[in-house]
Amino acid sequence: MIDLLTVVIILVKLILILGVILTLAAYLVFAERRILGRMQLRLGPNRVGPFGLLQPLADVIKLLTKEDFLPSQADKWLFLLAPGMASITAILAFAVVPFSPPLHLFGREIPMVVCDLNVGVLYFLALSSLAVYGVALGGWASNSKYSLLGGIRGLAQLISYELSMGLSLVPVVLMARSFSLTDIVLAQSPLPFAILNPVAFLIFMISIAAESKRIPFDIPEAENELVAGYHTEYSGMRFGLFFVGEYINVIILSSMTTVFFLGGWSGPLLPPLIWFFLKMLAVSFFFIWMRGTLPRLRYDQLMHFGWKFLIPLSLLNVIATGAVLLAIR
Amino acid sequence: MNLWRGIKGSIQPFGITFRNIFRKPSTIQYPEQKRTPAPRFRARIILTRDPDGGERCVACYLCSAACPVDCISMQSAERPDGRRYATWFRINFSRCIFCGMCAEACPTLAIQMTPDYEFSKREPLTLVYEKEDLLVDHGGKDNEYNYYRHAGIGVVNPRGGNPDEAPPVDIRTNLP
Amino acid sequence: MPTLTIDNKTVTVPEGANVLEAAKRLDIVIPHFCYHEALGSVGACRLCAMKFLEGPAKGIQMACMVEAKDGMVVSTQDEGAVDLRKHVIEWLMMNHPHDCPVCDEGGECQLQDMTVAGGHGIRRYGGLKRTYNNQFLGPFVYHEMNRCIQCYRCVRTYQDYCGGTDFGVLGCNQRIYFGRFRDGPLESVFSGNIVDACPTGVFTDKTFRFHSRYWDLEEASSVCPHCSLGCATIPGARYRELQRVRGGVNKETNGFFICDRGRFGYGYANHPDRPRIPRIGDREVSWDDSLEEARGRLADIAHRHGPAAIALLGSPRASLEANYRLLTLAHHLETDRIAFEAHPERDRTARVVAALSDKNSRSLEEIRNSDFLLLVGADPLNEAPMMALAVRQAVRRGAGAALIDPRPVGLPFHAVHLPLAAGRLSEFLQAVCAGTFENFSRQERTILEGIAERLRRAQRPILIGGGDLLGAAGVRDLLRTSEKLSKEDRPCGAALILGGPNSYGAALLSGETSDFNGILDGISEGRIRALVCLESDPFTDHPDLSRSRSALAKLDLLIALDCVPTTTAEKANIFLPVKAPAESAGVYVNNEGRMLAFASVFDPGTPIRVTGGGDHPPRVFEPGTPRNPPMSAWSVLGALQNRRESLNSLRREMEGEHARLAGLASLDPETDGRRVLPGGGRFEIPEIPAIPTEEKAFDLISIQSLFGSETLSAFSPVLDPVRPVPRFLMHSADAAEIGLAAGETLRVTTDRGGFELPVALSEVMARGCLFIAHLKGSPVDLPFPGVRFAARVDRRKES
Amino acid sequence: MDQLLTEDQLDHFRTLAAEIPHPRELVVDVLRAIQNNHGWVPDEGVELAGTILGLSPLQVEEVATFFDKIYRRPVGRRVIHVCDSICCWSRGGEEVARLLQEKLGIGLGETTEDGIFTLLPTCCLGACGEAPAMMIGLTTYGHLTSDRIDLVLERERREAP
Repeated sequence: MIDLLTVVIILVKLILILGVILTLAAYLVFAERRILGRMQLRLGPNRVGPFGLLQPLADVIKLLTKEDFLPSQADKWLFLLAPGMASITAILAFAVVPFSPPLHLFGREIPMVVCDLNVGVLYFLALSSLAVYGVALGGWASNSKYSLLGGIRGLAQLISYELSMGLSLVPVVLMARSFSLTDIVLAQSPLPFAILNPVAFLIFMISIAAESKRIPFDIPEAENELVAGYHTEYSGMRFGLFFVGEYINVIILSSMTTVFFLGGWSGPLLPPLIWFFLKMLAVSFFFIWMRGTLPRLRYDQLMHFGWKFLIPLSLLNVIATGAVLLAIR
Repeated sequence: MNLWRGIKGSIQPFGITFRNIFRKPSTIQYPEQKRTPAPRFRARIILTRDPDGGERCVACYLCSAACPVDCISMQSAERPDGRRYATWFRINFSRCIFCGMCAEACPTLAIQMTPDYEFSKREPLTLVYEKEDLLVDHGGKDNEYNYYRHAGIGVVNPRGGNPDEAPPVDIRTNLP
Repeated sequence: MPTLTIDNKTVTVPEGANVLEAAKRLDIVIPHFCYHEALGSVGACRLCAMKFLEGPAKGIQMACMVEAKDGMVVSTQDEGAVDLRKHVIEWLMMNHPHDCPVCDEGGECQLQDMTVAGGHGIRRYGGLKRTYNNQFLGPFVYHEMNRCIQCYRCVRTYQDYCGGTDFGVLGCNQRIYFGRFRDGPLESVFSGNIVDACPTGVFTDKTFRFHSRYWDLEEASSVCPHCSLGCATIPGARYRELQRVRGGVNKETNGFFICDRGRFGYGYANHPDRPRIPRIGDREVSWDDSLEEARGRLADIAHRHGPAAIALLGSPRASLEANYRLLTLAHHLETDRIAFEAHPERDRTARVVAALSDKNSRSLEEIRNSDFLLLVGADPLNEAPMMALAVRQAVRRGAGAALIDPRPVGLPFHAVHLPLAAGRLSEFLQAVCAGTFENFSRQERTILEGIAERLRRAQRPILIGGGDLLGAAGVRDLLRTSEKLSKEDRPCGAALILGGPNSYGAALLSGETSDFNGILDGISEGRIRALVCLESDPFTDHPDLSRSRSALAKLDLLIALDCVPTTTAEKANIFLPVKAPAESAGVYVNNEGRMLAFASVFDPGTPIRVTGGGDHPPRVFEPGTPRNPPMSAWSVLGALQNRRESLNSLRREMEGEHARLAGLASLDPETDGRRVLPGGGRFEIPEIPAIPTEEKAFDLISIQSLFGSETLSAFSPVLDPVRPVPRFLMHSADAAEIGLAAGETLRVTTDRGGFELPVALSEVMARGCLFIAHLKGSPVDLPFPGVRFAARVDRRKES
Repeated sequence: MDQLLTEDQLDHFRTLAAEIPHPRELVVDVLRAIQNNHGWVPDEGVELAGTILGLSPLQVEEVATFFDKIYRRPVGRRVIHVCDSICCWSRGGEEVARLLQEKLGIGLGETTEDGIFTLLPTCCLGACGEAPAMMIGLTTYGHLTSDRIDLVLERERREAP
């Protein structure tokens, strides 16, 4: 069944997605710096190019030309591998994201998703679990006490919040009656799940904030305690990969929020693709906004909140959702 | 109540940060826009002279003792007229943190800080300022003070010649 | 042992202690100026006020003037006492010139501390300040009278403690003035102590004037290297330059004070000609090259002429560690030709002392507490000044003192002086032993019997001898006499003045080895081809200079290790620069047999003053000390034996090798030191050829002078103004016989050459003697102290 | 006036100094003797006293500068010590001092131009019962009034050598 055209279309989709995602990640960095600057009554980077728009390029050049430093006592191969793990797992998750309803082009129906797996949700959960390896291995391989502490914290944090994230997705799957993301999007008309099940949405938002290891949950890097946490010993482009991975992660998590709770591409007037991106960018902005607003949690507060509040709450939510669904039928 | 406060405290800041986005940033674009520092601004250090044109510095080592980064060094010596002075005096500005402790410690008002903050160099060694680089020909912020007119050891004025001093005692006087 | 309560803390102090001392024991800081542990209390400064709540004394009292009694309850923080102290400090500051920035005391000034601690910050008195004119007090002490607060410490130090008479307190009322009758150098050789004693900046060290602040100095506990007493000192250095020395505290030796040679004789460490780079011939080389060359040439000589062709010479000026490493170098080279002193008689003397003076050896502290002191052949002010000061303290406490010495000895205390000819000192000691004075003239007998009687009656008598004049045999006689005079309940002690700071230590190591004369003979006969000199100068420190110089010229190889530019250092084929005493750590064994450790004060290297050309430090910055810095003598000698070791491991090794050095490894420079264990050995004194007596010949004796004879201080330019001029000292009756007047030039011939010097006369000295003060580095080749020879005196010459 | 001590006095003090255990006790006596002969004690006098008593000049000077009745600076032939202690002060001592200065035309510590009077303030003369008092030479004058001062000055001026 696989003809040449299908292969070409898949390749084009891959290249497009990769290009768009990477550019988006780079400019998300820039946007974050500008927005944070404005939130703190500063200007932010505005020197490179008009309005500082070439700043991401300058950053890349800087990162590429910096010395790639390998600590003498580090575990060389794991040390080199870890940054890749962090960014690649994030990119792979885009395989299941449905950007818009299938397009009809050249008489063919082209699905706007690389691969519409019928277990898309599980695939996403699996990859997000894999992402923690980058942090843990990077922290361990550096052979530095700060890195190690950062790695351990990252591991603990991600494992804890993965539970509540997964549990908050159970109602979504229950309501959509499918693991396929496309089906989930389709199930959200007319009302998105964020409105139908706000508790699950809230839990999911908190959990992905923790998953992204960003403020207020940036405990693995905690600058004022751990220097730079798991990536203390990294420099140059290897640090860049961790850095980019974080922002790709933000994008994928925003996309997933869009897909699971905000109704995906659906929306009035504008084309579905635009709606999707608008929603995704809005969630990304929320991430930046949160960083500009909230202080970092303490490690014990984080654990306490995750295990003693969030997980029981999401379990309750699962039961409640199930009960309601049962009642409706 | 606590819960409510927690929720409120978590939500309210979002409003504040969001409002800030639309306010005017307070950034000054430095090389194009410049600020006039206040006269007491703490930047490049100078060694001033007293109103009579003499070096104020008596090389008492108090500035080097007060300096938290140990960037001041000197060697004191005596002039034929009994004046204590620095044969060499060196400030390593590549170390200096411009904290102003030296100026604070200076008992003769010799070492003072100026608002001249633009003197970065590419070569760190050129930031080691010697006495000839530091010594200026004015009194800095206080033009009136002359330490030796207050210290009663007879350097500028003869012994007992300062305004608050009695003439030297004659120990063999007949007066009781 | 009264027990009292101060600030709710209880303390028990010895009987007779005052309340201030009790508070000090509790680490309660009470301001005081006039009280000094060595000087006692006079209650003059009114600053140590405390409130006495319970007990025999009541109300606010001066703590230093109240004897501690049982049941006293004292408050130092009482409002009234604090207020009184605050006012007193304000009064004291009323006439102060406020010149701390240009005052050398600034930073270590008690007045500053007390003013700040007392909370007096703002001057309220608006009247005129009293001022004084200063005096010129010589090259050592700078006078700035305006800073005075009339605590009288200087006078109590200078007049009462040190016995100086030319400095005191003048005037009365508001005009109290501390100074001299006229401008002029302070005459006492303890004058520097007023610098330490003065709590403010009236007296400051002129040699240190405007050099540094004390907080910039590197300081450490050290031991004075200038004589055999081992006084504690605290040298201070900055910018790789030794800048001052102040007195340290060692209760067993110097107490609190030191003499001016110890204080101002530090210039050798900064001597402009000090060799700091290893040399082969005249070529400056690296450490590795020089050590390689030394090892190679020693091996070569051992290979060609046998190991016995190598001789080694240690030094009483070098540390115990260095001398020990020299000894092991001898073992390493398989030679037994080693001596530890270039002067054979001093060598023998030290060995007698080290072997015989165990249980009757007395420390300076014991001398201070003695009740009768007999000085024989000792001129302490010139040979070991602190000995004189210790005796003075005993005399102040009521002890008697007598002096048997041919010289006109000046002393800072009253003593009966009998000028007995140098040759009769031993005779006198034997007579004291026997108790009969039949061989003495009637006049002498009266005095001597009086001395013997006092000696018998005294409870803690001590015999003090000068090694140079007594010689080995005389010292042995003195030790035997002290043993003989000792009774079970009343031991008679002995203290001897030796040649160098480590004479005792060097003698401990030397065992049964021969003296340096044997080595010189070997060199002259061609049996010995190489000599390793450790901090010794056989070219100028041998009694027979022509003999030593002609012999040493025959050497194939002369290796010298030193820190000063001596003649030997100049002539050495291989010269290895070593650290000066203040730069290295080590141990000296003083005249009493007390091991005294000293710590390294600073790292050697060319001072900034030199590398920067004087008025400007260099603008090049590089890690490390400029030029190859000198190494410790022991580590250089270790390197010659291919050893790399730490000072501690070396000391442990020495402890294992020499039973008498027990406790060496745990010796701390901060403590009072530790006596070496008794040896119980005997030392046979070889027969010393008697000096041929000639009719009409004078007994010419070379003696020490305080600022001229000792090697290290001879290289201290600061002392140049006070060095004596070379001259003969002669009895005025002898001079009258040959028709000579004071100041005229006398020509003297001996079998070791002639001297032509002006003559000074005295009436309180032995007849038939001629004394000549040794002056190191003088153009005249004056013989080394302790040398005696027959001198034929020519008729007087034109002056 | 030129000779500090006569030969007799020299002999006397030398013998005395040799006899007693602490010749330092004699410092004041020797200085007084010098002062009687010379009017005041010059530096040479201090040195002479030191030589006689076996002391350093400084040790003599310590005593000489301490006592205000030993003059280390030239004085007139008659030295007026006017009491400024409390009893005399309460009975008009200040006024007496002022009158003396006025009448002699000199300040405290100064000597009249004719070299007769030197006016010095002094602490208690032990004549509190006759306050206000002054002393000239070894004579104490009490109950001073302006007229009495004139009288005393006139007599002293006449008798001054």
